[in-house]
Parts: sequence; C-alpha cells; structure tokens
Amino acid sequence: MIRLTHDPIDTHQLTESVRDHAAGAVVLFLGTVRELTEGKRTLALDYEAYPEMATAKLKEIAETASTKWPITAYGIIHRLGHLDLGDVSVAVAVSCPHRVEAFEAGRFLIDTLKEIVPIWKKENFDDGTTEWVHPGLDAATDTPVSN
Amino acid sequence: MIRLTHDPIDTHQLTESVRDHAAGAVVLFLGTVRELTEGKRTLALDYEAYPEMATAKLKEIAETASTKWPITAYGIIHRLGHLDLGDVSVAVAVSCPHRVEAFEAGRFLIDTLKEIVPIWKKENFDDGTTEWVHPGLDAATDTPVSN
Amino acid sequence: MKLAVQLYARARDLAGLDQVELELNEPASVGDVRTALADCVPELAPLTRGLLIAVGTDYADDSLTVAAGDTVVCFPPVSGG
Amino acid sequence: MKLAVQLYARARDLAGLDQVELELNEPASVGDVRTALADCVPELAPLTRGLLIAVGTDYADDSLTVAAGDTVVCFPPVSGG
Repeated sequence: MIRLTHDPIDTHQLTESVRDHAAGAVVLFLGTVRELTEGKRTLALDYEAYPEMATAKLKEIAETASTKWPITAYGIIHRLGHLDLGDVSVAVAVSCPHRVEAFEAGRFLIDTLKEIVPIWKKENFDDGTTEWVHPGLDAATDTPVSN
Repeated sequence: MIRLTHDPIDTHQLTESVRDHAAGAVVLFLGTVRELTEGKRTLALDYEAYPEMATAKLKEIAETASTKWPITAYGIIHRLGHLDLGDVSVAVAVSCPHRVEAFEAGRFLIDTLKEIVPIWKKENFDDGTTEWVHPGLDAATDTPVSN
Repeated sequence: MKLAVQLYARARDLAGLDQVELELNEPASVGDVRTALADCVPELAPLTRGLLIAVGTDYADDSLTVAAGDTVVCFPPVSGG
Repeated sequence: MKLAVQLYARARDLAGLDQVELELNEPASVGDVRTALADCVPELAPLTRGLLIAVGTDYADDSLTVAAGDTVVCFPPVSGG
C-alpha cells in the first residue's frame, strides 16, 4: 500500500496492516519533524510532491525491495503540507518471515525514498526565515516571513 | 522503559512513548508468532522468563546501546505466557535524531536481546508435539500433548 | 514547438511560476529544455546544473528527445522523508 | 553446604522440578554446581555442557565461587524475541 496524504498518518493502522501469520518480524520506520538541525531551530516543515511521479517511484522502490527480500507485506505513507514539530512526515512498515530481512528492507525503502522520490521539504526556522532543502545545492535562505 | 508482561503488548502506546521533538527518526520492531518454521506448522508459542535477570539484562542492553548511539528514547516490552499465531511476542521502539542511528540501535537491541536475555519459547506444533527452542542444543521434541 | 515545463519547490519559488512555456526547435532534447529554461527564466540560471528533469514519471537525462504534449517537470534535488 | 538451583525451560521439564537442592563441599565453584547437578539429576546429564548458569542476575563461568544463600539459576540457551 502506497499513499500520499495531507492528513496525519495513522501509524498504528499502517503497522497492523502489514502483520501476517507468514511474518515473524515487522519493522516500522517513522520520520518525525525534529526541532534542531545543525544548530538551527525548526518550527515547522512544509512538504510538497510531484504526486504522479512520487507514487510511481514509491511503487518502483517497493517492487525492487520485493525482489531483494521476501517481503510479506508493506505500506508506505508520506504526508504533504504543513507539519508541526514532532509530526510524522513519513511512515514505512514492512513485514518479513525473519528480522534481518525486515530491517534491511525497511532501511532500503526509506533510504531509496529519500534519494529518488520527488518530494521536497521547506524548513521554517524560528528566526522567521524559510529554506527549501535541496541536498547538493547551496543552501539558500529565502525571504523572512515577516517581509 | 522496560517491561515483561503476560498481557497483549500495546505497540501503539509504545511507539508514541518514544516520539520526541529532539528525534527525527523512530524505529519499531515487532516479533510476531509465525506459522511456518523450517516446514513445520506452529499453532502457538509459550514464552517463559527468569524475570529478575531478564529485566536486568534488558536494562544492560539499553545502557550499552545508549553509549553507542544518541538514543533519545527507547522502550522494550517482552510478552510471556501462551501466544497465538500472529501475536506480538516482543516490541522494541527507539528514537534518535537521525534514521541510521535509529535503525542500528533498534537492530542491536533486538539482536542482543535474543542472544543474552533469559527468555525461552516452546513451540506448539500442529502435530501435537511441543519443543523448547534452545539454539545450539539438539532439538528435542517433547511428548505429544495427547499422551 | 511549444512545451510546458512544470516547476517544483525552490525552482518554482525562484521563477515565481508553477509552469513555464518554452519555444523549442524540433527535434528537442532534455538538454535543450535545460538551456531554454535558463534563458527564459534567468532566476533559474544559478540552479540549472543542479536541476533534475523528468518526462512523465521518470527521470530523463539530457540526451532524451522530448515531443510536444510530453509532461516535462523540473525540480531541484529531492528531500522527502 | 546446601545450595538451591532454580531450573528453567527444557532443563526444568527434563528434571520435572523447578528447583534442585544440592549438597556441595566448600569452597564450591559454578563448575562444581554443574557436576553436582548432572549427578543429582541424571536427566540433565545430556544437556550439562550446554547449560548456562547464572548467579544472581549475571551469567557465571565455571570458575566463579558460589556461597550458601546465592541465587543460582540454570537454563539452556535462550530463545526470546
């Protein structure tokens, strides 16, 4: 199951959805909005996606993972829009017969998501500035919100 | 938080308990009762612990993990008693600033738990036999339940 | 031919536009799109080397040919998760 | 001295007892406990090499000295999780 949503992610429902009698291991990963990044204080994040491609790439990643590990079930939900401190931005759940596979598959799913899925976040810092996060491009702080 | 319990594990409450504004990543691992192990069909598992030492070793493992990774919060709950197919036997939740740490710490906690914490499981197979799982000792199938 | 290019994230904010209409000679490649974008929207010029271009729902490299009617999308490196 | 050894899992099931009372000469080591257990409960003999012994809440190797009143616990390899 793959989903982009503007609503809070029901992480419990996602976890339950991958439980299965064939699986002995479930791994759930949650990305949450962290307050401090390299000494700067974040108040909120805005997430944006190119949704058609994001969904297609998430399916592709899940299919690749299924060729590498014996995945019993999986679910990936990414939230979009304005997120406050502590909110869950992404949830990846995977079940496998054994734990090593479940950890490796979970790790692959979130690592690859962060590499190739067209979703972007904009930091809202406590000094009133905002900044799109684009790894490899120079950081460029945009106009203070108060202007 | 470390707990042994005979009751079903509230995995959602455990996951929520490790969320923190200082953490950007949460990893939850669930061990669940799997139906098939090496071609034999399991109906249920019975878990037993030497509780004082199990609790002490779980604390020790968590303290070791905290020296290796910047753990924001963690929780480990192991269930004891009779578990049916699909039930959660163990839940490990950990939060860290970044995901790599959270995956590594989660993996360490469950791997080390399985190595050193005095808890044992007895398989209840569908052919009426039961068998304590003691890695490294010869498998020894005990008397059929029907005897 | 005319080709609409959708912009996302910092590329959209810098351009001040969701979408840019380019006029390209045929046959046109993704590399031509990249060059035309920087000419048409000077604000994007400092980013152009780092911009990614997708055609439909796949990443495209500069040698790929684009045709009128293709969905062409341009964005800086991703940061989801 | 008398020493009570608690048994768990397959060790308890084989012995048919939660706990065994051993009579040991002082000073006694964990290795002496291991030998005395196999003598006292022959059903455990095939397992003895694989049995783990803890004193209090720590694993103990055969050289550790045990005293009357110690909590001594014996069990086969663990399989939690």
